Amino acid sequence: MSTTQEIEIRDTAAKVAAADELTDVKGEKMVLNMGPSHPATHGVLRLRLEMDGEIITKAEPDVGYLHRGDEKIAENMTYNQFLPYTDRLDYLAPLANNVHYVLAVEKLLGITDDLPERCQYIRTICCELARVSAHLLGLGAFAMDTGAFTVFLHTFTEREKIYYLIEALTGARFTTSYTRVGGLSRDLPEGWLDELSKFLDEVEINFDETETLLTRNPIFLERTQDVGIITREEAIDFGLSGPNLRGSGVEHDVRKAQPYMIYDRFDFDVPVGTTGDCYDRYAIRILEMRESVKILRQCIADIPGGPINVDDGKIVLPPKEKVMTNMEELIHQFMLVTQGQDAPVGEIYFGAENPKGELGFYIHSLGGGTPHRLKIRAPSFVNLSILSQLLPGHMIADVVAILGSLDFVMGECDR
Amino acid sequence: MTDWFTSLTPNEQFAIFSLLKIMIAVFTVVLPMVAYSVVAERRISALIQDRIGPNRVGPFGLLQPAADGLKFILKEDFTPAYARKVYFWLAPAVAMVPALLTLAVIPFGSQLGSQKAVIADLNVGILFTFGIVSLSVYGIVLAGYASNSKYPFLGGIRSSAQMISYEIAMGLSVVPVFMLVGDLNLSAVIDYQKSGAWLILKQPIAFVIFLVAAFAETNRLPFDMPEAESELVGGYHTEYSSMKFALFFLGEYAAMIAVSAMMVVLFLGGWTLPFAGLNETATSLGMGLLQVGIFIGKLLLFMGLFIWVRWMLPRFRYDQLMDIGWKRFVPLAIANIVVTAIYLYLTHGK
Amino acid sequence: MTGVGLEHYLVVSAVLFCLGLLGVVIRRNLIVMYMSLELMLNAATLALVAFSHFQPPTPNGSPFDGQIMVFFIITVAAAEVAVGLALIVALYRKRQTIDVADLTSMKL
Amino acid sequence: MEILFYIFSTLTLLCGALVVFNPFSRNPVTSAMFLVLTIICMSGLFVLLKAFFLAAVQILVYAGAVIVLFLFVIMLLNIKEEERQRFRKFGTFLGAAAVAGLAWILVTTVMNSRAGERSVANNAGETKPLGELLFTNYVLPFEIVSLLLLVAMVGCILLSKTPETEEETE
Amino acid sequence: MTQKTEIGYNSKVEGEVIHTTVDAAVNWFRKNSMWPMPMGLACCGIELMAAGCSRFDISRFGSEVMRFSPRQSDVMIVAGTVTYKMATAVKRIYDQMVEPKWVIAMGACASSGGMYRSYAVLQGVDQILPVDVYIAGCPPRPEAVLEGLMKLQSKVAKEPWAKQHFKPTAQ
Repeated sequence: MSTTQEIEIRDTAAKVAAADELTDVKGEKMVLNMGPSHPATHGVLRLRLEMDGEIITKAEPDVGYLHRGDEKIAENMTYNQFLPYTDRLDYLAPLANNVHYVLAVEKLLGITDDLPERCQYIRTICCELARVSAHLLGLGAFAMDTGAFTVFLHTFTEREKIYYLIEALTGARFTTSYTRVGGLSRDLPEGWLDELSKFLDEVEINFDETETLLTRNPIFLERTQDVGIITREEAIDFGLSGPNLRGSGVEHDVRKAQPYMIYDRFDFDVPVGTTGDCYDRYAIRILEMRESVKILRQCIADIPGGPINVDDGKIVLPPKEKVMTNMEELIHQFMLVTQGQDAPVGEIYFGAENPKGELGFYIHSLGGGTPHRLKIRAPSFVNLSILSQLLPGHMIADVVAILGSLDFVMGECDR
Repeated sequence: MTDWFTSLTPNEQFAIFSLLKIMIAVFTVVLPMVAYSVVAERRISALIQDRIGPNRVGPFGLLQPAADGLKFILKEDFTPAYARKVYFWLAPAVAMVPALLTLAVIPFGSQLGSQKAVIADLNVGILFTFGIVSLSVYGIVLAGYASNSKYPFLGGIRSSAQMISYEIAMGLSVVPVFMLVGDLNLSAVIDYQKSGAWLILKQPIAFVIFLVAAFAETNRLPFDMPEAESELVGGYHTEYSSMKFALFFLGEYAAMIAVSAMMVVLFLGGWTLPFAGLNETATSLGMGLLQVGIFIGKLLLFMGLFIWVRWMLPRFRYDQLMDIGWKRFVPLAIANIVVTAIYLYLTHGK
Repeated sequence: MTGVGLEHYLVVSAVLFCLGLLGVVIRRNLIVMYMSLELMLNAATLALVAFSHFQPPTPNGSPFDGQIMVFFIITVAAAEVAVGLALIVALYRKRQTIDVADLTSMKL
Repeated sequence: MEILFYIFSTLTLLCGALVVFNPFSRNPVTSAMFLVLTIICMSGLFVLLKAFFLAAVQILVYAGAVIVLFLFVIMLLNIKEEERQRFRKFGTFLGAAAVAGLAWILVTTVMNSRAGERSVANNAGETKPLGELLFTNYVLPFEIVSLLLLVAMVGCILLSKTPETEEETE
Repeated sequence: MTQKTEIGYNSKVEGEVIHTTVDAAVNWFRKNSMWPMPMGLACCGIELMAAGCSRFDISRFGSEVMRFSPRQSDVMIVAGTVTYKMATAVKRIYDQMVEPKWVIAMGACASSGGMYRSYAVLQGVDQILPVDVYIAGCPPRPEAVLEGLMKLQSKVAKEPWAKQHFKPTAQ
């Protein structure tokens, strides 16, 4: 006679729930796992919240769900080869990442001052356009988190126009890989600047409309004002940067503090908040976009003609016709493609104002075409570090608002 | 058959008639309306957001609800292993039924043939409605409890507090209406408004409070705490799938229809349209149907408002919602009652 | 079958009352005991409504006296439930249990 | 109408019994749900007794608020089901016997009192006179009850406040 | 040489006809009501959003109802790089979805690991999930997402549902 044994097979989720129960705090507290797939976490952030009712008593962010090993990959690539990976860092503003990465490499190569004027202007346009595009999405997602879904689609419509411009400029909607060490992959297409200025007129209307939907909306104000206050000291202590830092009243913008490229030539303000709450961070983004539009207008007015690449065959690929005819250019082409730019031994850090904050590249070179170590200082990662300090005491609905207002991108956070 | 029927007491005949009317009304009018309000929601939201909306399924996307509904029926009916099964199955039904029952006392027209155009003409109609509406909280609370999962649990807790709170504001807001009318029967309320003195003009504060409370009772934005998508994923129905989820989904729209109908009756004069001369009890069938049409037209107005607001506003936070309910609307409603009482005392008092 | 009269309602009320009492006596979960208490209150309201309905007209009483009593009972019951549940919650916070067998000491 | 009485009263008693002892579940939520059903059936009985207003109030207050409060507390405390083993056999038996005795006394008293013979069914069911009575003859109790509600409310708030400084004061 | 012709009632053929009709109906409902579960993991997530937004408007296909609860969605769109750390979560969410369910692997990373040949990245989500449609691109354009959805629709339209559920007993 055989005996049958019943084996209980439970749902994996139930098992995990049972495991979670063990870590549950005794009594009235409850542990809530937010993410990694949750509508408010903008990708794959995971928050482990300990709650007393709806109030959070402890928050532990858990990052790394999108850790792709970018920094390690960089060690095996020439400087130009790594460029596409920078697209996918802050994937809301690929153009700005491109520019800042090549600026870092150029600093390593020591050719920062050789860059032609036109190149600098186009790069500035790229950065500011990327800032507008990133802030538009940031605002939309923030609004969506507080429940105003339509604002998101509204801002995304403007983003589509930027995509159109970017596509005309770079050939890709999204992952641009536009810049090259020592220059750009191509010049502006014809008539592009006119379209840009047309877009600038339209986008300002959109800002106004977005503001009518949100800025004085009493519900939005209730949700964001005096919520998630980061004091000036906290912001500095945690090393925040970008709009999140300026929302707390610290007037620090890398574009002003350590002007790079040609930012010292433009007339623009750095908006600064007063209380450091979610609303201030929102308002700063809106104002910053308006400032970006201002810079873009100045760029369009001042942009000179001329070459877009450094005149150095060891840095930039020579034109094709010369490669086919000249020996020297052929060798340069060969060396650049196989070996990459020959960087000097040394280490540099270059930080620049990305839409999310200070994006820094630390490159340690032992010479040769590849970096020995490339470290990315991702603003989102640093900005998120404040969460465990900021969230306790807030309600679960505030978590959503705070996450939205911090406007992080897991791509660069986890790298 | 007829012998058996005539042998029954009038009360029993009334009960059987009512049940029959409820079934007819639910299956031929309410359910299609519910289904198409979902389409309306999707199309109107698309309009607001500069999109097109569902247009591939059938002409103008009109078959979209059929596709969605039948897909849900054919989907696997899944119950999580750790759910409390009986309540898990019970909750969707409990969520759907109260909204449909509410419609039983709503007079949607004056006279259709020889029948009064109301399913059950109770003389405490409004109290019945509130009683039934107050039961609708069970669907959500049970769903939150039965899912045995944290997000639904939070949704359940939120909704039980929210709905009880706003019921009070809602109940208090209609008291002045009945003080003016002097009767709890909903048909009497309409009779009172026949002359064109719609109560929205006489009691605007009551109307506003009722409207806001209606948003809260139906869990629509800006008060959709229990299911707040960006916070609680799906709230109380996170763990629900297939037809059970569809029942919650449709229950929300049925509840919207129910409160819209109540608002039409209480504040917009029901089926009357005084400035077009349509304020007398219908004598012919065509007239009766026209009045039903007017009623539905007014109802759709409110449905449109519900949908429009949902896509325009952000959502409140849980504690703000309770603050508004208890600290603003309840005192305001009480003040409104007092003012109305003083007014009545001065004008009609002895 | 004779017509349904007062005593029918009273019997139902009495049985319901005893059911509630039974619950208070045999259950040990404070909340369920509380619900049983509600049953007892409801039994009383049923009896009162029945009395009110079957009351013969008298010169110094109105047919609504019973109903008014019930009205007050419902109000008091609501107040009682609110306070009682608040007490239970406070108790649970202190002791982590609501089993009457575990709640044996007078001091919290 | 008689059949309705029997249906409602049977259901009331059945659901009431299931509140108290449910052979299938010791879950307090089950008790609460059967209490809702009991209340609804009882309001059916109220309708038969022509107390329409009370029937509606019964559902509104009990089913709509009081029992939701019960559920709220049950969910908040996350009460596990009672353990069956700890059911005191002897105590239960004794209690049941005592209650059965009481029931016997009550029912026989009701039956012997012949209350039904002297009673006349009146059909007063209107809400208006009820309200008038409430605000004329019974205005003092009415006010006292409202005061009671206020006191209860204050008490609840006081009780459910988190005792932050209690540790020090004790 | 004789040709076999079957005359008269052929239960097999009849059954097929009924099955095909039922299949057609069932598949029509299903393909027209694809509610996505957006697994927006990385860059592709943004283009997935773009597909839902005004310019591309996935709602025309009735698929704008993005349900974040896996229990209520029909098609999981894995948009972005699936790392090993995330893979367990993706798999678990897929397991939580109810039948019938489909998977679209959106973009190079989800399809094959893409440009991330590194220690942290799962080389294609098809290692853990049965993928129905792969969308090429890094990230794919929203049009490509729509095309992927249409591809999936035409795939669903051919699924033999009735045959699986009502097997003819008499042959």
